[in-house]
Amino acid sequence: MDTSAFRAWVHEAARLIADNAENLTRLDAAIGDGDHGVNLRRGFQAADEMLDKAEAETPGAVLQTVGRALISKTGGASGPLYGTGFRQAGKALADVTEVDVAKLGSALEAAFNGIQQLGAAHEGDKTMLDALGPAVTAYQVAAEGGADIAGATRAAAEAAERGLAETVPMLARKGRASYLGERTIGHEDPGAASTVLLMRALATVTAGEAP
Amino acid sequence: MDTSAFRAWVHEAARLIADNAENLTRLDAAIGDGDHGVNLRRGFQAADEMLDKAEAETPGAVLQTVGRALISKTGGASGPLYGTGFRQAGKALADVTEVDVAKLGSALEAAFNGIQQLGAAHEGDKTMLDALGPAVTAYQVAAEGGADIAGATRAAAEAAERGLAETVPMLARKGRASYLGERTIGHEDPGAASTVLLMRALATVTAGEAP
Amino acid sequence: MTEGIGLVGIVLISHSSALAEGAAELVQQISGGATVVPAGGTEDGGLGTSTDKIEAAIEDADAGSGVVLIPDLGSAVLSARSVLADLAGETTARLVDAPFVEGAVAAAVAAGSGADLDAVIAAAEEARDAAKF
Amino acid sequence: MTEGIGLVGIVLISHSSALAEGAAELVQQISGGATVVPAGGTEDGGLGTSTDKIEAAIEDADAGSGVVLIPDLGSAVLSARSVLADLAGETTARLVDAPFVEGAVAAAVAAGSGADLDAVIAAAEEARDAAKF
Ligand SMILES: Nc1ncnc2c1ncn2[C@@H]1O[C@H](COP(=O)(O)OP(=O)(O)O)[C@@H](O)[C@H]1O
Ligand SMILES: Nc1ncnc2c1ncn2[C@@H]1O[C@H](COP(=O)(O)OP(=O)(O)O)[C@@H](O)[C@H]1O
Ligand SMILES: [Mg+2]
Ligand SMILES: [Mg+2]
Ligand SMILES: [Mg+2]
Ligand SMILES: [Mg+2]
Repeated sequence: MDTSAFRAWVHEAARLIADNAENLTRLDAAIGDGDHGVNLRRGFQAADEMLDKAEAETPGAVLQTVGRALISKTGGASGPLYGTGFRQAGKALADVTEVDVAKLGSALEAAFNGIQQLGAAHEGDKTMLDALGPAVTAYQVAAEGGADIAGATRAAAEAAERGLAETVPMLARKGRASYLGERTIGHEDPGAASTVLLMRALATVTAGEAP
Repeated sequence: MDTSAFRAWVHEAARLIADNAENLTRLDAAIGDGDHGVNLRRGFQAADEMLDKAEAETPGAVLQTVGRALISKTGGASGPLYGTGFRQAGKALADVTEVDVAKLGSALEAAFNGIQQLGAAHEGDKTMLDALGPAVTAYQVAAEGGADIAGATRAAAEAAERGLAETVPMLARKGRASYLGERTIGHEDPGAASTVLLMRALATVTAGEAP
Repeated sequence: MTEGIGLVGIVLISHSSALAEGAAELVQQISGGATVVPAGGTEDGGLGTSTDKIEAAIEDADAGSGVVLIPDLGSAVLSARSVLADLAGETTARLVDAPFVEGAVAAAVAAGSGADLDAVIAAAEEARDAAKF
Repeated sequence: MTEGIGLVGIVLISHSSALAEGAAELVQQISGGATVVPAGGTEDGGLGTSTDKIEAAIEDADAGSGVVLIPDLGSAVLSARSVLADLAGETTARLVDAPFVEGAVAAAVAAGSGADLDAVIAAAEEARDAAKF
């Protein structure tokens, strides 16, 4: 994946999130404060616009720019969380100009660790980590099994989707949803749902299917 | 003291407080939030105006009207406190139309108890009670010694003044001043200063000196 | 009042109208339909409390299942108590010793889930001990 | 900044601009000259937090003796941490786990009396345990 592929990922992610913003907001209305779609649409739109203007000549620089935009423009907890994820992923890529399957795996892992550290959530707490964790694992299993980037990201997207489904019976222990306690059981976590979109955008782009 | 004498007391108190509002505010700026003069001027002006319009045909009704006005219009802690004091004093007077020296003493005592109960302060906590407590005691000592209302209220006003002076070395333990802890030492308590004005107004009116 | 029927209502008593209104706005987002009413500032909009505003807010917040009053500073407690003394017997409103914003959030969530007055009060009081991080 | 020189500054981070501004207004009354800066709402004035506002507020509140940040809800903590991570080393700002309004009052009083950063933080934290009545 080169710099323009990463730009394409962000663009596709922004498009998917805008298209699904209503659903994300609906999920957040059930167990949070009903703004996740609005927040992320604003954040990714800002990221996409900032990228249009920014130099960002390496994959790492692209991800760091996106991270900064998400942190400063999103407005909800998901902003600093995803923003930190993108920044840590960007850092992990350093100055590499062509990202291979192993390098992308280490970037995804850095994103997971960054989010985990900032938010202090654990898998099972009904957060975005419950989609991202399985996605990173599936990516690595696929990569170790010899998959190319397209195959590994497809595996990641599918695992994120399964992870999202597994958030339904969970009780939220982090973020605003945790205030609602038992009332969060029976609903998908909005952040896990948006993680699915990000992983799906990545798989689409690496499969060469982005519009 | 008849109904019109009580009306005259309130009027004189409103005048004295308006004249001294700046000083009360200055005292409150040193150890509180700098609004005691503004608060009480607003409260007593409202009380005075409400009395002009109200029936209030007994001394007790006058004091209850004043209490309601102070509670609803003052805006600071002193409003509910003085307001409760006036209301309890009014209740103590029941339907009496001519208040004698003993009855006025029981009304002052009821005011003290009402304020004490609402605010849960004790003498020595650097509040209005440190002026009102000595005033009530001095009034009763004078009354038991045979003083008339004029004499007993003069004694009360003088004792309030001494009580005010004694608040200077005290450390505030109630109200907003208590946030400042040690920094309140060395200043007069604003509420004790306004209690002096109320007692002085009472003494002026009972001496037949009100303008 | 069609919303909040059967739910405990919440009144936020502050010395600042902006503070009360901002807190109510924030809390309403997660109150699941429970009514949250701000009672902030003096009648002329200055810093202080107004017993008339508090009384009106209690009426607005009352949906038949009781009302909790959360005061910001100590002197709001005195104003609230004066109001309660006046309403004695005619109200189910109860004053709670809880952190203003955090207590309001916890009370609103509890009220929104249909908790009764005692449970809402307990939720507000427990907010004192909840860590933010 | 002529006021507040040598005093610890205070930043109030809220999801609502009205809440942050109302709290700052209230607290400024008793802050004895210490600077209290609100950082509330998103950039377009909605409910949420803005790291740009937080960063600007830290700068405004910094009078050379450190800054305490008081967040309203958990997600304000995440925004604040992101800002601090960015400023790493270049700031003396510290995030405090304290009740929003009560912690701000206690911190402001301590800051106004010339207390140092650690003492202001301790004052804010202790506000959690103070009874209102
Ligand atoms: N501490 C945390 N760690 C990981 N993810 C979190 C944490 N707190 C919240 N989230 C995620 O953020 C999502 C909510 O994001 P959003 O609605 O944009 O923010 P807010 O809760 O501030 O309104 C949740 O669904 C959850 O997945
Ligand atoms: N709990 C209390 N009991 C008795 N008097 C009190 C109490 N709290 C405050 N006061 C009195 O009220 C005065 C301050 O009144 P004011 O400035 O009008 O109210 P606020 O403190 O709300 O601004 C203090 O000087 C003190 O005498
Ligand atoms: Mg949300
Ligand atoms: Mg939100
Ligand atoms: Mg005052
Ligand atoms: Mg005041």
